[in-house]
Amino acid sequence: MIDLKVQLPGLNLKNPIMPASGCFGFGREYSQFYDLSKLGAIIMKAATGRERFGNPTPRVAETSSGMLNAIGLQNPGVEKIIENEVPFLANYDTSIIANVAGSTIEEYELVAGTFNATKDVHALELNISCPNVKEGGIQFGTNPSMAAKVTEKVKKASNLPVYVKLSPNVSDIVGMAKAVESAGADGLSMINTLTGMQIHLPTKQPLIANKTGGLSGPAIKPIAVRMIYEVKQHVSIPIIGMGGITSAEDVLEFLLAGASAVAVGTANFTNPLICSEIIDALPATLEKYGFTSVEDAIGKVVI
Amino acid sequence: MIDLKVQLPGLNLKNPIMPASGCFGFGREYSQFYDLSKLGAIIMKAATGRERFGNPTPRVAETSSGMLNAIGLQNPGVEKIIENEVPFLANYDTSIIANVAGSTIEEYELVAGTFNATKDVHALELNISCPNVKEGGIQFGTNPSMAAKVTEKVKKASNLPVYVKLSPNVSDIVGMAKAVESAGADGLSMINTLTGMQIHLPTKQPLIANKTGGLSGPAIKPIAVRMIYEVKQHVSIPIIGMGGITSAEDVLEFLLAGASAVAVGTANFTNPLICSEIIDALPATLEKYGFTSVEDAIGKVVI
Amino acid sequence: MIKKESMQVISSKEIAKDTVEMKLENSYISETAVPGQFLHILLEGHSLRRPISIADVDKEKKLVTILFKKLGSGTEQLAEVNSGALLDVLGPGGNGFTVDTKGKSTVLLIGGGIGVPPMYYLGKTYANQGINVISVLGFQSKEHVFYEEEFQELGETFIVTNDGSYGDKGFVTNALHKVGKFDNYYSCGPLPMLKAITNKLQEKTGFISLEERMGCGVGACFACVLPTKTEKGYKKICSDGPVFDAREVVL
Amino acid sequence: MIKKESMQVISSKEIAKDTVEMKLENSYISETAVPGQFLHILLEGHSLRRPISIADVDKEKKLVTILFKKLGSGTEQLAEVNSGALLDVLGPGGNGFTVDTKGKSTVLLIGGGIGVPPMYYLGKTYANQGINVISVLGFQSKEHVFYEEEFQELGETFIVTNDGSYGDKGFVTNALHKVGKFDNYYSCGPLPMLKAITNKLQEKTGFISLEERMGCGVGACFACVLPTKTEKGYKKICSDGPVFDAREVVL
Ligand SMILES: Cc1cc2nc3c(=O)[nH]c(=O)nc-3n(C[C@H](O)[C@H](O)[C@H](O)COP(=O)(O)OP(=O)(O)OC[C@H]3O[C@@H](n4cnc5c(N)ncnc54)[C@H](O)[C@@H]3O)c2cc1C
Ligand SMILES: Cc1cc2nc3c(=O)[nH]c(=O)nc-3n(C[C@H](O)[C@H](O)[C@H](O)COP(=O)(O)OP(=O)(O)OC[C@H]3O[C@@H](n4cnc5c(N)ncnc54)[C@H](O)[C@@H]3O)c2cc1C
Ligand SMILES: Cc1cc2nc3c(=O)[nH]c(=O)nc-3n(C[C@H](O)[C@H](O)[C@H](O)COP(=O)(O)O)c2cc1C
Ligand SMILES: Cc1cc2nc3c(=O)[nH]c(=O)nc-3n(C[C@H](O)[C@H](O)[C@H](O)COP(=O)(O)O)c2cc1C
Ligand code: FES
Ligand code: FES
Repeated sequence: MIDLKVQLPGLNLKNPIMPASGCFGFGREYSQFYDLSKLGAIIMKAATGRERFGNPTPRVAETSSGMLNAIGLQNPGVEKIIENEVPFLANYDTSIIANVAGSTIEEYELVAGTFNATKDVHALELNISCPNVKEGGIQFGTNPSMAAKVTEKVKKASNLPVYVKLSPNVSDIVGMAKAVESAGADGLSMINTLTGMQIHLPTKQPLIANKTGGLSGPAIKPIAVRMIYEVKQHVSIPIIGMGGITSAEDVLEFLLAGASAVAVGTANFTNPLICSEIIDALPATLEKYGFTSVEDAIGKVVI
Repeated sequence: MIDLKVQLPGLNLKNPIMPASGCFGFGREYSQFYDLSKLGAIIMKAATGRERFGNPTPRVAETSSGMLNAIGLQNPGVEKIIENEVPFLANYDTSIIANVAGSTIEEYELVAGTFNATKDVHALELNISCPNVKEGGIQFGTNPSMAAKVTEKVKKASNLPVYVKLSPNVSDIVGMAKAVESAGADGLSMINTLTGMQIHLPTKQPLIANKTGGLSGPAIKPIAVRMIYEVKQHVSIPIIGMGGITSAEDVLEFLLAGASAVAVGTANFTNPLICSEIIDALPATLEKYGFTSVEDAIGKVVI
Repeated sequence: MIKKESMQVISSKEIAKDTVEMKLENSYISETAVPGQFLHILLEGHSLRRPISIADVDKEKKLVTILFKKLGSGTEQLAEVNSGALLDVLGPGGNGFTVDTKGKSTVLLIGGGIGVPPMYYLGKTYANQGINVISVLGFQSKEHVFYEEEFQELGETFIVTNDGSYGDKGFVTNALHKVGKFDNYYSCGPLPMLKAITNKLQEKTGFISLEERMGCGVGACFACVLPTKTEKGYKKICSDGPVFDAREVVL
Repeated sequence: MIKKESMQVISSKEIAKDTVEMKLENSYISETAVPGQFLHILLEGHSLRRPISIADVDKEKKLVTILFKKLGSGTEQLAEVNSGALLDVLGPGGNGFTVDTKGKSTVLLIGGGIGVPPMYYLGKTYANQGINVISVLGFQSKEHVFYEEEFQELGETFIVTNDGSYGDKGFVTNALHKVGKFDNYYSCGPLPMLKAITNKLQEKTGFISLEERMGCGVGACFACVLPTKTEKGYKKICSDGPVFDAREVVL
């Protein structure tokens, strides 16, 4: 029997697979395709202090082995999410992670504090790395002292474990990771998207109305694996890995690199059943490569 | 008649297409496939002060829509290149750009100065961004003041125009570009590869013996286009664009984003005739989208 | 309910310039699809699926017809798929047109270019229920015209082409004066056409089908939103639409 | 000279476990290829080509035979390519074995697993020129064995399998004592096997064919270098090799 369980701060996961924030809404739509209780956890779409309408459309574009998006954090606001979305997800036997976003430190504190009051949310993912918000999100994500500061404030505003989501658009990912670890982060979540652009030749305009968008999908997988590997050598808090995962083999690659659990994003669009299929395939994949449990494989890359 | 000519510092290009450094050796092998005189220019494989043997093998791996490489700047050294390789390329009616690499500022100066003495080299591409050299190359490429310093020194060591090749592994590409522009760079060349890693499940080892390698190919194209666009808004020196180009449409996308010429790297491995085929296709592609010349299209993205 | 289904390609042929008619077999989708819904089609090597409207359904033969224009890498690849092959499809997607015959005697269909296909299944459904169907169809030029006879079987049909190479010259709006009395109108086509129509037919009850670049196609990613005049402020084209009351949305 | 050629797949069949024999038609490559050279094959959706040795050539029918093992995404995709399809190939690649009969009466071929294919074309070429050919072929197990009869037609052939399920049990080195006198030896197979052989046959003149992950496949990218005992210090497997004098390279 292959043991898929993973124990992380605040999260008692039956398996290491969860849909990534923004790629699964609040779960409703995908509940048509399979039983969400199968998932290790669900990371909800970003929540901000108030409702946000996001960027103009088009908001997505296809790239070679990936896609660009600039949704712009559209969401109904933290209170509506707690009122309408969390109760729906609480019906399922899975952990709920709230993705916390904002334009100011105060907004991050507000959102984190509001989630703190609900018993059904098990952890926070601190989204300091969304490249599509202009007011300041980007600065939190590429500046280690800003990142540390928002982490510290959010830790004070909430009792929930905090996983800080790192941006790959930086010169020194290890420096970012160490800064938020020192500031009290309980874990890391990485990577968010890389900023990209695509120009539509017939109109000569950027394909994304916001001009630039975040690149995700298999194209960025080698960057994610490298960053997780590097960070793992320098921090002791656990990592939720993501970036281009589409198969159980990919999950094992992320575990070997140092992730303790993984999130699947873009692949949900290609195949709405992907998380369920990966969970089914994972035991045989672990076994094939000589592992008896997920915990067994974490960080086991051979150098 | 569509005009493909581009005039850049030191380079009188009959068309904007050149093979990228490291992806075309010193031209000999590809001269079996087509007449190199067809090319706008040729960027030679990196040259260092002395011969280098590079990294252990395997040095390359395939990724989704891309590849990783960690050649480690293997080359016969600047003197042997001038002795054996430049004369061969000088037989062709095309511009020759030397890619200058090193581990110390002194080595960069030495290499640049040595190329200066040969009449057949038309410009230098300053490779401050190779992620596969451990001794210091990476620091030049991600630190604006180091980048400025090496640019300044190389400008003094040589009379040739200097195109500084930027690394995409940075938080602030515009800051890097401005720093080297102020230091006297005649142009920019961007982007080099993004650092990535891939783990081979059967052996649990990194697929690249050097652990990490540089990611290139169509996977990184949106990142290249975004960086060129951003830099173009802030500098006035011309940009040689590269990163995932495989077609004349891609070339036009780079021109619109702000590149004045482009280099084709990884695609040479997929199709050794690619540069020649792109040059053939370019006039019709420009015409299709309403341009009468290459110069016409540069920076013409509609925002 | 939308499901992930495997659909077998039964036939595929180019019926007008760059325009392909494809028949796909699948019992679930043929049984449940209503006019205006779409298929979200996966093409190998592509990370995003392609939304294509359902143009007709033959419930008996379990066939779904789609009509698409070769515009880019995805639709060109779809055009190469041979009979016998299986397509990975999410469907039926979105909310289609409400077919409501109460108090109606005549409906007007207005289709432009590749917006014509969803009009056909809708028209056929109305015609089968004894409602008069009038169609105004616009194409770029003669070589792009398709399904003229099929629409004529449903009722009076006016063709316009932008260059006048077939039917009347101009836009569908130029032909609206030829149309007699009708109850509701239904339209699908390029945005400028929809704007012109909803403007011209402001007094009428109308339903329009909209397009936007999609990520998930199921309502989860917020890629395909559209501003609305309602309190909530937006709708998702993939799951709230693609069909909207013309007076509800901001074009 | 290496060229970019289009080769038509004439036949493809699985001849042993996960092992496919494919015949490709092309006049330029069939006319110019020598034993030990390889094809650098493009598979759609892959950025890097796959190097596969030439296992046989029929100059009259303009056919080139390759034999490959399904190991990963590229070879699995190649196994799916149907007869009639065209492959985009660079070839013939690299420098093959020098076939030199002067002063020779017997040559020894040692092939391991998927290193067996290039040995066949070499053995056939020697046999056609009246040289005695002795072959020692190693496979994982019985179900992996292929081309036994073909090699037997060339001369005395010993089969070994790792698990002993066919022929002798063990590695090819275990069978070398059965081989009589020979002049040169030629070998291709996994690195540990080549190390063991070159060690054991130190006194003999031998030529080995090596593998390394490749970028360009034509000598331009420095991906496939190998340390040598010569002054230059390295060789490129794709263009200087894949065949080397066993005493020249550092394994
Ligand atoms: C609800 C709906 C129904 C549609 N019905 C039909 C139909 O019946 N027949 C038909 O020919 N076309 C229809 N379209 C348009 C069709 O989806 C696009 O033509 C197609 O996606 C283009 O894909 P491509 O790869 O060929 O083009 P590319 O330009 O290469 O596509 C790149 C990306 O942009 C997206 N995209 C490009 N154009 C559109 C568009 N107009 N709408 C939405 N996404 C787009 C693609 O899906 C893809 O993700 C419909 C669109 C929607 C939203
Ligand atoms: C000169 C030469 C001749 C060869 N001849 C044969 C032959 O006749 N029959 C045969 O079955 N195999 C042969 N090989 C090995 C064959 O190239 C690999 O098995 C094949 O490339 C694996 O590709 P894949 O996509 O299936 O595997 P993957 O592991 O998915 O490949 C990923 C990448 O690694 C490379 N790679 C993986 N294994 C090898 C390898 N052993 N050598 C070089 N690159 C590798 C691939 O080319 C690709 O770029 C030869 C290799 C070389 C260098
Ligand atoms: C359409 C879309 C929306 C996203 N929205 C969010 C978000 O709201 N918050 C967040 O932290 N990450 C967001 N992301 C990033 C993903 O959670 C994930 O980090 C990234 O896409 C890499 O994983 P992938 O390659 O598997 O998609 C979004 C990604 C996509 C594609
Ligand atoms: C195998 C390989 C070797 C390379 N060697 C060099 C080099 O020596 N010097 C350099 O400046 N860039 C080098 N590069 C980077 C390319 O010149 C180019 O910047 C990068 O690959 C992006 O372009 P592409 O996506 O078209 O390959 C190398 C790239 C590859 C794939
Ligand atoms: S496409 Fe994802 S919400 Fe509509
Ligand atoms: S594969 Fe490029 S030099 Fe050998």
